[in-house]
Amino acid sequence: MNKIKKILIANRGEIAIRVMRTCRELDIETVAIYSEADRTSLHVRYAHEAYYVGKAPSSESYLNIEKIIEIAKKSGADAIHPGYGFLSENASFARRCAVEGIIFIGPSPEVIVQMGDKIQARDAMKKAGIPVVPGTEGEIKSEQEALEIIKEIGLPVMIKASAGGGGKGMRLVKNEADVVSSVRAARSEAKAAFGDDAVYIEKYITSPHHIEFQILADQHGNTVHLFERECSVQRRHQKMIEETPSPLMTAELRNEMGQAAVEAAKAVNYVGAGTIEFLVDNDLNYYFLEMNTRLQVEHPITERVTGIDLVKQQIHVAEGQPLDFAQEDLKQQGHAIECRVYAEDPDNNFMPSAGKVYKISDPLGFGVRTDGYVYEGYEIPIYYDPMISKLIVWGKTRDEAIGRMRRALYEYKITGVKTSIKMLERVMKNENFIQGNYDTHFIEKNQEQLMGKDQTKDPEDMVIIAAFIDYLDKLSAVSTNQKEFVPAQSRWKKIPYVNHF
Amino acid sequence: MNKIKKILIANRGEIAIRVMRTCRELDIETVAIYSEADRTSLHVRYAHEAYYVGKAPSSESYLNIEKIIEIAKKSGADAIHPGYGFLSENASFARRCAVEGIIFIGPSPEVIVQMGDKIQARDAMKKAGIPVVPGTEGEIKSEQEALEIIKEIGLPVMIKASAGGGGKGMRLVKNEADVVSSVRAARSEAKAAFGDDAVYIEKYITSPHHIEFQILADQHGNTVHLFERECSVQRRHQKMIEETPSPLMTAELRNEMGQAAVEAAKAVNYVGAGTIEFLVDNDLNYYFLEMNTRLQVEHPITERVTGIDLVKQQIHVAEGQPLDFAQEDLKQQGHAIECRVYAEDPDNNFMPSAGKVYKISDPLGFGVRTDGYVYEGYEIPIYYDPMISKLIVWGKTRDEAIGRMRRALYEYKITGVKTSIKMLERVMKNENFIQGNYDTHFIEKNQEQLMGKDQTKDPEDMVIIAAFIDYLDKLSAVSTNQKEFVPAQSRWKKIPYVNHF
Amino acid sequence: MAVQIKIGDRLAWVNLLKQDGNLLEVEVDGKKYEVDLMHTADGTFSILEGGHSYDIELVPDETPKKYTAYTLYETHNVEVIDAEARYLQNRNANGAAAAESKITSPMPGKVVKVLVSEGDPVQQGETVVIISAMKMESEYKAPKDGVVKKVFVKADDTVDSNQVLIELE
Amino acid sequence: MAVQIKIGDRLAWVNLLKQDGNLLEVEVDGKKYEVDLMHTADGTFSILEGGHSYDIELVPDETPKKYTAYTLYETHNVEVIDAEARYLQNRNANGAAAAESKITSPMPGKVVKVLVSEGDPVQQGETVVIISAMKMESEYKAPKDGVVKKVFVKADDTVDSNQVLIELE
Repeated sequence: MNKIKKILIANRGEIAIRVMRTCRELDIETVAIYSEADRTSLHVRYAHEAYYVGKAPSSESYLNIEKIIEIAKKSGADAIHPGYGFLSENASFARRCAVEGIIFIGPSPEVIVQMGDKIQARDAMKKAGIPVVPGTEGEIKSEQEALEIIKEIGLPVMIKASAGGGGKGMRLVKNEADVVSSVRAARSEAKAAFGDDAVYIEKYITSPHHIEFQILADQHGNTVHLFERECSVQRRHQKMIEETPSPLMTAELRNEMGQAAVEAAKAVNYVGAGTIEFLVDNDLNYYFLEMNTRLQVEHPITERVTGIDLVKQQIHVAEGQPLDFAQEDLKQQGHAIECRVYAEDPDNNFMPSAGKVYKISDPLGFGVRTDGYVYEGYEIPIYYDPMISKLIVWGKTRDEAIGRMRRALYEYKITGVKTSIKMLERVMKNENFIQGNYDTHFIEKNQEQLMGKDQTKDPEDMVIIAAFIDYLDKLSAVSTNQKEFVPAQSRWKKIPYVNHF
Repeated sequence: MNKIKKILIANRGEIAIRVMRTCRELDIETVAIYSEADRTSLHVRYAHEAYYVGKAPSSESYLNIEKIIEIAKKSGADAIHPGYGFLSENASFARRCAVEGIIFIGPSPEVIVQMGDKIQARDAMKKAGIPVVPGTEGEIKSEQEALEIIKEIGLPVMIKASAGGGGKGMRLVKNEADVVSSVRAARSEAKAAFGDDAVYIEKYITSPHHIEFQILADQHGNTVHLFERECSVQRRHQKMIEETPSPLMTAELRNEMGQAAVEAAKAVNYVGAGTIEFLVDNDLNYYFLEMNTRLQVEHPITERVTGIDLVKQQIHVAEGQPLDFAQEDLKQQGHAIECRVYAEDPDNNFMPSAGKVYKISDPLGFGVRTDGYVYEGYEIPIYYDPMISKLIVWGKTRDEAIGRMRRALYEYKITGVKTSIKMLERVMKNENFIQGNYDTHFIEKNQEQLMGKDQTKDPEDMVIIAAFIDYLDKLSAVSTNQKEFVPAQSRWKKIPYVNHF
Repeated sequence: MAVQIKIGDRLAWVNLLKQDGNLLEVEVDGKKYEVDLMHTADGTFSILEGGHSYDIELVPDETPKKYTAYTLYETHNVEVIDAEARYLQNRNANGAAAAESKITSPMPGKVVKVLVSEGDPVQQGETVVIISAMKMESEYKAPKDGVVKKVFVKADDTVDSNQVLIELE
Repeated sequence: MAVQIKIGDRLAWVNLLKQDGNLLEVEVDGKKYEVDLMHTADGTFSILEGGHSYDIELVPDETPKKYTAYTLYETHNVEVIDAEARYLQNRNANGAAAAESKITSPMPGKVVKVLVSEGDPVQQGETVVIISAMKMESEYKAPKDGVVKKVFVKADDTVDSNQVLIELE
């Protein structure tokens, strides 16, 4: 067993800080890397050490394997935590770490390769007896093959990139006439995004629920699951809101799917924290979708209901420690919901909104957690993910959690950039969401309420008065003849005494 | 049953906001009151409505019963939440509310009177079979009586004000020669502080632990306890750090004391949230100390380990709802610690430090909660309590909680005023505290480590460089002849590109 | 002093009727409000009106007199349209306005630069004086061809609204 | 340009040797540092030195050139002593005795009671004024025997830090 003393975090943003927090709690020194755009990012200021890694585009910085390894060696880091995204599912990087004698906090390069390729992953799961979505056995060789397969499994189908992720290289086909053109389009998109045009075909599940299971495995053969996360509220195939427990789940199905997730992990000798994603239909049939061989963005809701710090477990597993709990020690306590806050304009097709953050008020109090990284005056770089933070709440019941999320969203104020906060608030007031009655088409199906003008009577006249006073205030700063108005003298208008009606 | 729709919060600071948060979660409208010093306090900005209540001194504002009742009626509030301090244990106020048909969120005036008088409370507890500290049966009539009692129970003894609280009107007597003068001093202090010079005498417990039990009782005769809080880390008889579970506690003692607490509450027909404070000695003998008939400052640690929102329960009980859980449904999950952050100088005998808050960084992430009220630019008024906020962390184990508290204290930055943060950090590093080996004399006993200079190698030269650059920056702003140095142009020094070594 | 304020699609007249420290009487589109208004220099407003508590954040735009306002859950685009703004608007609409011989300042400000002297010939549309108000510099142009008869201001002078700056012959 | 900086009890010479944007070469008491320094106008500093990351907050005091600096867990009092400061120091040194006769408040508070009047004789250690701040009362005592020359405050007055309360003869 190898006590880790210093960890390089090969990432930026909220997840870099998330990892560093646990490191500080464990008295582990932290090494940050930063691109040219990130010199003043919070992860640089939070870390014990920080080194420049390259130009702003990630290909020249956060994806620069050579440079990152060089920094790790220079700083004497024992281990590298890759976070999510960037190099977190890059087998070459994991292999380089092994070669250099640096602990890669994640699974083996072999597992990353195997689970990173959707066709290989599907094969492995079928062999382990995990249900998969009906479809091609592997990459399709021709459009003709596609047509034949589709005759077998029936329409609608989904064409997917073998190397894919994040919704890229995906095409839904409802009519036979569209098969050929859709296969071509998916191929070219896949080629552009991943440098690999292999695609495969899957039956398309109507009213699908995206439900995933968190698993954790040590180096001694112990594997447990930490229950499900319901991730069906998505926009453009990107998750927006996650919750646990899933409103769809039954105790029997949880048990069955949890065991399937553990079997899936064991089938590939998985080590570390990972996630098995499933599609579940309205009849509670479930199908293996893919495995993420890293920490997920939405891991905090699992932490909250189980009480397990997943980053701490990742580090302990990487050190060779056995898990200090078994499946029967784990319980879901209460209900947790996560909302992702993006710098984007929900009223304008979720267009990213870069810019300078003017002011932030974080929501606080009982049952509220935020994992973020931006601060007042911070200029959100245009090069990376538009996610500003994650707002996680917990309640004894789902109703309490929803009420608490509404309260937290009320408190959360980020000005200067457009954010998804208002949109998230509308979801928390949506009747279907409140009933737990939703699938991955939630946003399209509830467009009217989610995108519509709010009916709240807003204090428009008070805004007018505020702007007017600010105007008079600035005016009197340039003109001493302005006798009508006495401007504010300090942060808060300082007058000898405060008047009251 | 009476659904409450609007609550007036007869308080200020963090507890006013704490109560309003739960109100927002329950869709209850909130009414703030504010003194002249509090026009820009956060509770005024957080509430739905806000009304001026009087001049800055609390006697003219937050203690002004007539004015508060008037505002409650004007705003149409159904109920008043008194928070802690101010009118929270004022029986006349509770009585006035009842007369005016406003729900007082707390116990009946009769119980407030009975438990507010330490001698009456002690009597009631003895009758209910709860152990009390040996001492006088009631108020002592003369110094001669004091001398006789002391002969009976033995020295050392504590002389206490009957109407007391917060350490006022208390005297420890170790030698017989000091009895007469100490009784006189306690009397005059009690008279000045509470307008009542009645005092009583109790045996003084060496190495005492201050352990309290949270109880909750509805209007239908259901009473439960929510386990203990260990509150022995105190300075000048004021709590500084609280935790639950108590490191001293055993499962048997918890069960026994919990039942005693429930019996104590039932003996006085208690309704609402309340706290039974006990002294526990090293041999695990426990004695009733007093009952607080209100929410405690340290209630969040109980909320965290039980998952119960105590303010929500207070409101539900006040509405006449029965508790929706029984004793056997309650469990302590993990470990919670609270640190109170005061605007004070721990290196200078905890002298209060008023002034303007320059910047705040709140600690965030897994297992961290802050309940505060100050914001950047806020001028802490000189009239009220110097508590800025409460930092509450949770961990699966006590060790994890201590590590997390250290991390959270590292993240917590409040500049512009002196705070107790550094001192709290030293407690989290104190070996006796880490071992759970402490009583109410902890601070005196560990003075050297807690008050001493830190041994951390601090980047003094870097501070010098920072001050130097700020100086050059300001100099170049007033002097255009300053050619040696190119000052910062924006929030972050904006130059065409960022340089890297 | 009344100005117009544009909020979303609405254009409202607003006027300050009375001030007693932080207590203001303001008229918005004819509706009178008594407000207790406190604010910080960087745009945090706490307004109490009829007991209701409003917390508003104003974020200044790059363009002066324009703001983004954040309320409870809403975001508003706000613009102050004062005499200067209307003057500039009209001028832009009509080209150089009527054959006025006097150039006046539509609002209070500070003279940055006077570009002409008495006796100078000027052409229509030529900038004759630059005034700064609220961090913004505005160029004031000759409304017609002519000769400068009198210059009433110099650099760094403070000017009131409707004050004559330059007279042409 | 070299100046002296006082931090706690230490007095250090500091000098800027070279600047290339945010990259500085600075000498502190003869020790050379290459630092990558970024800062905000309101005193947040991020310094990278030899790979180490330092986050420092400088809060300006009321008095110019004085700061309170907040590091990891420490608070430092920092003062820049340049030519001007040294001049003022020398001047004050000559009037040192006079300074001792003034009783000042070290922090903001409210006057509870003034126990002496002008012309009263006082003894060293005698309480002359009581100030209350945040529920705690502090007694301020005469630093030497003497006669009260002037009383600057009365009960219920609010006082600032370093405000002179009473002057002795």
